[in-house]
Amino acid sequence: MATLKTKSNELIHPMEHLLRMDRIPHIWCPGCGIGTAVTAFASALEKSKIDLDKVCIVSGIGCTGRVAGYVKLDSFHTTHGRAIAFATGITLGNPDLKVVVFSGDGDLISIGGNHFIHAARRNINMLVICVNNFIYAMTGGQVAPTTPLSAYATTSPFGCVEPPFNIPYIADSSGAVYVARWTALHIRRLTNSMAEALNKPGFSVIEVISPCAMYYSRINKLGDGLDMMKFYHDNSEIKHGEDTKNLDIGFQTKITVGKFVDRERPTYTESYKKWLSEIKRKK
Amino acid sequence: MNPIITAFAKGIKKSGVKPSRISVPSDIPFEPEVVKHLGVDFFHTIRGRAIAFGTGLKLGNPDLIVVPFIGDMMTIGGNHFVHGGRRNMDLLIICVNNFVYREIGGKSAPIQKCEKEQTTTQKFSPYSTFEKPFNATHLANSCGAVYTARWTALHTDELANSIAEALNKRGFSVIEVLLPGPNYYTSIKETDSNLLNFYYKNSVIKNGEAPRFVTITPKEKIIVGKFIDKERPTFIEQYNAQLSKTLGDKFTPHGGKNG
Amino acid sequence: MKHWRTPFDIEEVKVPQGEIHIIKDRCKGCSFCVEYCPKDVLEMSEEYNAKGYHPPRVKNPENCVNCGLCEMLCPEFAIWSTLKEENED
Amino acid sequence: MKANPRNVNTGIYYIDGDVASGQGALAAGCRFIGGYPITPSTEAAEAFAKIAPKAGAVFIQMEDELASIASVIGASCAGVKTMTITSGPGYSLMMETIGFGAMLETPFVILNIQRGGPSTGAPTKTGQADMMQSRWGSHGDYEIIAIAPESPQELFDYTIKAFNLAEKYRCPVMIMADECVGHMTEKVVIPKADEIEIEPRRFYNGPRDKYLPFKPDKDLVPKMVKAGDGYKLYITGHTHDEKGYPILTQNSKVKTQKSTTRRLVDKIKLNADKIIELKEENTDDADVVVVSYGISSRVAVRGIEKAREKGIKVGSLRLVTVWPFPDKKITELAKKVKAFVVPEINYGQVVFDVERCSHGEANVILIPHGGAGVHHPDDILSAIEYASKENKKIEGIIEHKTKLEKLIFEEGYKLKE
Amino acid sequence: MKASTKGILTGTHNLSGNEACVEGAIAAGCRFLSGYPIQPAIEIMQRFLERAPEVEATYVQMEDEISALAALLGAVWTGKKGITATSGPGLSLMMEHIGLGVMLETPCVIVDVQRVGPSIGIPNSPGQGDMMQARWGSHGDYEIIALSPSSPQEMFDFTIKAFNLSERYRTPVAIMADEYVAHIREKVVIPPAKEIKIEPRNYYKGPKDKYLPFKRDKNFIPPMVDIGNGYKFHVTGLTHDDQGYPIMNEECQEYNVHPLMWKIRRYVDDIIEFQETKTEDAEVVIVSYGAPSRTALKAIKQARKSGIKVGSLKLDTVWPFPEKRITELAKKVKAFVVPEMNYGQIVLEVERCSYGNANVVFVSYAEKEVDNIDDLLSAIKQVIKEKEARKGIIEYHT
Amino acid sequence: MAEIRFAGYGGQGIIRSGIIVGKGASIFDNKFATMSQAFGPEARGGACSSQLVISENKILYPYVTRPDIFVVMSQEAYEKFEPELKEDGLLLYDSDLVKLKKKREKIKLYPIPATRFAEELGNRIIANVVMLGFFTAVTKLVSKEGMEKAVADSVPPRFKELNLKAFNKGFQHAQDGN
Repeated sequence: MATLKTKSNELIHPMEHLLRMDRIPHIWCPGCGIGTAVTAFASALEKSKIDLDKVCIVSGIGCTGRVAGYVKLDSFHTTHGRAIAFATGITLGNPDLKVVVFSGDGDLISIGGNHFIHAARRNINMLVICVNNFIYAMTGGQVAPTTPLSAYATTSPFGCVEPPFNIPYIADSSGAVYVARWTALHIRRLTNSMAEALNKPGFSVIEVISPCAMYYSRINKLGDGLDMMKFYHDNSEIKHGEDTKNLDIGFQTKITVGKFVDRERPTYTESYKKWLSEIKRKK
Repeated sequence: MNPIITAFAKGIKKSGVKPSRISVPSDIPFEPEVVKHLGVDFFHTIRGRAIAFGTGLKLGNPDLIVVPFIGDMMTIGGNHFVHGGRRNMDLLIICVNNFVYREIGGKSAPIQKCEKEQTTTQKFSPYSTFEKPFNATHLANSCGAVYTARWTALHTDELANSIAEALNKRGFSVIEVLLPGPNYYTSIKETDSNLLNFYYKNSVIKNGEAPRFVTITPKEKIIVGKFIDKERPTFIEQYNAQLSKTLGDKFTPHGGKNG
Repeated sequence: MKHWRTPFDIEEVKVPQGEIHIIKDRCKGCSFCVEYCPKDVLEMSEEYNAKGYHPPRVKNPENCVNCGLCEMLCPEFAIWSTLKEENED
Repeated sequence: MKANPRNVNTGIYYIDGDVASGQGALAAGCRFIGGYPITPSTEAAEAFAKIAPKAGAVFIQMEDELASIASVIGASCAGVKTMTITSGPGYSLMMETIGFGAMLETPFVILNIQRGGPSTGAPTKTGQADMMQSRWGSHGDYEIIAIAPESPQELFDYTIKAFNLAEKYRCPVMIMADECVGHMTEKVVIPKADEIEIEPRRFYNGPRDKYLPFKPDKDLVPKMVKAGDGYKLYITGHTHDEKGYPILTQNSKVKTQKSTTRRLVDKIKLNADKIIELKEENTDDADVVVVSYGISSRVAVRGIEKAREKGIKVGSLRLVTVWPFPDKKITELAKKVKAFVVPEINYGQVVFDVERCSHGEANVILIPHGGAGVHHPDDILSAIEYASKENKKIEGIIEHKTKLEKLIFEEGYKLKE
Repeated sequence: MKASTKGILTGTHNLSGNEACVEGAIAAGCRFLSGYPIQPAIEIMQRFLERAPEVEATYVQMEDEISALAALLGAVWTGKKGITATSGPGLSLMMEHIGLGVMLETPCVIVDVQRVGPSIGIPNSPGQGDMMQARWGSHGDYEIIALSPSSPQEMFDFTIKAFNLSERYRTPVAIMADEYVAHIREKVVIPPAKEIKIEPRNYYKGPKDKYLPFKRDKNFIPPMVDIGNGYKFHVTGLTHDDQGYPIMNEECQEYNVHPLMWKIRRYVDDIIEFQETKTEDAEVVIVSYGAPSRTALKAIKQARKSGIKVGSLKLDTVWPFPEKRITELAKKVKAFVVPEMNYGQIVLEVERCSYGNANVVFVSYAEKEVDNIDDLLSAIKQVIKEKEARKGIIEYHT
Repeated sequence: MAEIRFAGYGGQGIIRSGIIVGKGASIFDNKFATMSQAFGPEARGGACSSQLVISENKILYPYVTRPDIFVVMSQEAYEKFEPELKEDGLLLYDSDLVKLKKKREKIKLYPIPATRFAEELGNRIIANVVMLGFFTAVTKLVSKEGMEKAVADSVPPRFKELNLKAFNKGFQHAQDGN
């Protein structure tokens, strides 16, 4: 798939036309999986054959929140937790656009949890890519709503006491039409999922389990990024169509990955249009 | 609201809980006289924050039994709802559902005129007619609630029983109460009180039904009953257990032995 | 090249030959590419790059089959492979 | 009342301001912190999370800032001392609930480690641009108390003071530190528990049926009870009467506005003299007075010293409590001095109040700074020099052009990271 | 640019302030509303939804005010003009995104129908307690434009004006109405479309790859583009350079934030509008905005009858504050009387700008009906007797 | 008064270095020391730094503008911060990780292969402590005893010995080589 382009004899990475190379190197730590998720997203953009002018990407705050700054699309780096709300405005303002929300677990599920469930309920047309690294990494390793029970974090210095969210389950129960989960190691499947979801109307959620080598693994003594990747390699299990209620992630337990939900429901825009025309017809 | 308060009073009596232990943070205003009558402490909080406020109450004084009344159907406070469930915060949520979401069709005007003086919480809602409502039970279950039930406001006895049961239950419990609001069943041209009666008649009790299947749609009967009743350590129990494990003697359990 | 079974078409299918490109100074030394290269093409080098990390280097160039896994896994957009035969032809 | 020894980790530490504040909160008797991570305040929450369980206090990381502040007010109603920790964006989210807390007259403390704004701004860099927000950020009329510390040691000391003021006046108290102070590591001395003075909560102890939750004492502050003590509390964020009952009709509005909303303003305004803490130096014979707060007052000293070396009579007035604003003091000084120099790490906030209170009698010179850094002493020196030379009365704030401004907008400096 | 005729209800109507606001928005070309219902601003959402099918506008009720403003900002970047309506508690929740709107320099209009505060306060009673909040409520430094209408007709006019200002200066504009103005019904004249001036969006016209989202043009305002046209631009709420890339240092903070203030401050004379009545010979000037300015006009008549020379300065634009005019007037008049439905907010600004040259009297309307002129008159009568200049705000207690 | 800047890349313990020296100076040597640091992503991805002011009197201005001493452990940081160094300043650097570019005449150079030493001792994470030992010997700003106490006080007990070993390795290197 890779073709080498040379310009004044410089080596050019095949993804460069999709990235803001003037901002590389990015801020992510060594061994972090977000870069891998971005690579997968870039390949998915190509694979989906979607018009790149009509895709825009919105991020919130946090490590993953910086993704918008590295992808060469119309890109928005918004406030903490409000990426989905901001994206809702974009997709309603111009329904021809495909909006991708690329953000982290803390941003989307903790502070932005309300927007997440409501956008899913409304079935707003957007693709949400949630990179889950089990922790708030940008601020230095605080407990997140995805931190597994008894795992350590700086604000749970004696072990996490709150059970984590099962993101696919909550997405499913709120009404998302496409729900999948992969680890940062399942790059090809992740790419395929992203490409598929890019072409699917409605609220799609893809959870990407990513190693956080700097905080999560360090605080919990899980080694470096590579060790976490190895753990995912050995402990993930692909189960397509699994009931989302069985997808809890514990501390260093098996991780079920796969595509869990793929259904059809009218999107908000469709319903709105239908409603508008109905009112007009009556008048 | 009155039938719900009556059921609440009955529930308190039945549960044997001392009313003075109960605190009610709510985003629906109660009549002050009602509060005196119930014998509970009442906090009329701002929109959507009743559960968060209740979390503080409970952690500030773990002896309290905190019963947030939420009327906003998890709109503005949806986040606190799901996170409360995840933590399994020891709260009993009375979720007053007055059907502010409606399916398309039927009505000529999409929204109800606001002519009477109303407060924000006595909900008028121009919720547009094209949005799908939450299945609150399913959502509550997916985020970890240990007890969920749904009744119409006319199922007074069942509701009171549920409340009594839930008051004695530890963990995040959700009781959804259906109360007539703007016309949901658009084909029925009834006044509010008759509508309540209609809900009652049009409901079917199915205890233990899987939460996924209890969505309320205009075409089918409303499923009511107790859907979930499971055990899971509450936030404070989990907190005490985990910290005793890692800190040992240095740690005094929060709220004493009983949590 | 080891196989867990011998492919029946091993004689007919020509294994592609890839060439690895590395931008050393982008690397942060996570070693994903080295670990997950199915053909054991790469290894970590002793040298430090400008950032102070050890970048990978090509150990067995002839083993590369241009599968592209290193490119996909690299979080830093620092490594990729191209098809070698094309250049030769 | 003295502090509980169980809460005081007496000793000498080399810690940053955030951590010192966490220690201060515990020493002050704080029993509950609801927080949400935000740079640059996180370390305070982390510190508290680490030390709290051993002293029987709870830290909970809520789902967002809206929830943190709501839970803090809830816990305060349950009878414990509480605090939340945040920075600019989180502070903005808390605005609605801060008004709620002011309305309920619940004591609580907010630690705001200010960063570069607006919006996401420069999270890891310093700023002082939330000062006006702390005073005016929520809708409606209310008054708060705000303290601006300048060193980690002060963050410890003034966190305790903040709790004391909150309990005494039953109002939100803001500690308006900034990133520079919060992230600055210095020696912090935590004294023995019996050297720390703690203000206990004003609990009601009269007959139960006579209790009125919003009936004020002489100093305009009402007494509290705990939830769960059988008082059948009725507490609402609506405008309410002394019983706490909501008022929704026009007729009774007039009376209750007077007895509650006006009291929310007056209980601080009329007690201002007791609340305000100032640090004055050499103002007696000064021509120019530097009015500053927080880290600015610390960096200003270098400029002031340089100006003194040049023979300029310059004094300094440091606002330890920024709100309530020391109107009287400024008006008094304005009559004596030629000019005020106000260095702020923003483009003019507290300077407006200095201007207002000087009633045209002294010139007011603002040294603005956008944040992400602190003032250069040379800017302060040159502003003082200008102030001492200018003999004309000039109406309006004189914005002193800083080196940085000249560098960027006049000398065509190219931005680079 | 003239307004498009589509959807403009030219003619004379009897409308409430809230309804007039929606008509103004539609006339100004607004086609997007996101909001969350709150008293007393609900009718704005209602009316907009009713009118939406006709003008093919998009309406969405979000889950809270936070997301309402976030969605609005998003929609504006797709090329729509947008509005949101709220009241005090909602405005408090919007604070963070007002900051984002300022930082992204996104034009939008926020209507705040003020009620009695703080907190829930009294939802259906007028107040003006959010004035300082509008200026200072979000963290960090920024300047904002706020207009304050005093009648349904002004609600209509000012809404159009608000859209024009927001497009011209690329900034959020607040309309600080109050419950009184929002709910009274009065005659509203809607002119024909060709008489309505509309400020078009300042679009970028250069080559696609040269676009810098925050590069200021000769008027100091950066031109915009819409999403989906292949510009592949990046914007962020972090401190950024012209390209929209974050740079976090002192220099960039100065480069980025200082102009956010300048772009308003350098145009204050163009932005600020006020209405003066009989100030030429006045000894006392009533400075007011919103509903109390109606009372002020009544009071002038009464006072003049009893021989006191009273004038009125009604602030159409409250922020930026008309400092110059107040300073000028302060030198001529004996005193300012400031009636407000709060416990003293804009009066602080009046005090500031009068530099001790005129006494400043505050009359709080927080505790009385808006149309009560007695207190205003008695304040005027008392201050006219005042012999010397007094420092600080005077409040006469009756 | 001395202004010091420590710089390197994220994960090298640059900030901890600042804290340890500050602790040594202010708590064990009873001087005044104010440490501030670069936070957030920039502290991880790219060049990160901490700044320390040590003085006999109360420190007012907390930031370093023109450091007297510059301790650097990565190329990127060297290039970013080197120009700030005072004309006659001290430059302490990891000789494996930093390649000097142009030489300024009056600057005194102190190279040490700290990372290599640390790797030899078993963990590259203690490179900063090796550097601190070297720093103590070269600058004599803080007493050796004070620094040793500060190092011991700042690491988990089980790593105390290793860290002190590293510290002495660096200290010794200065004594041997320079």
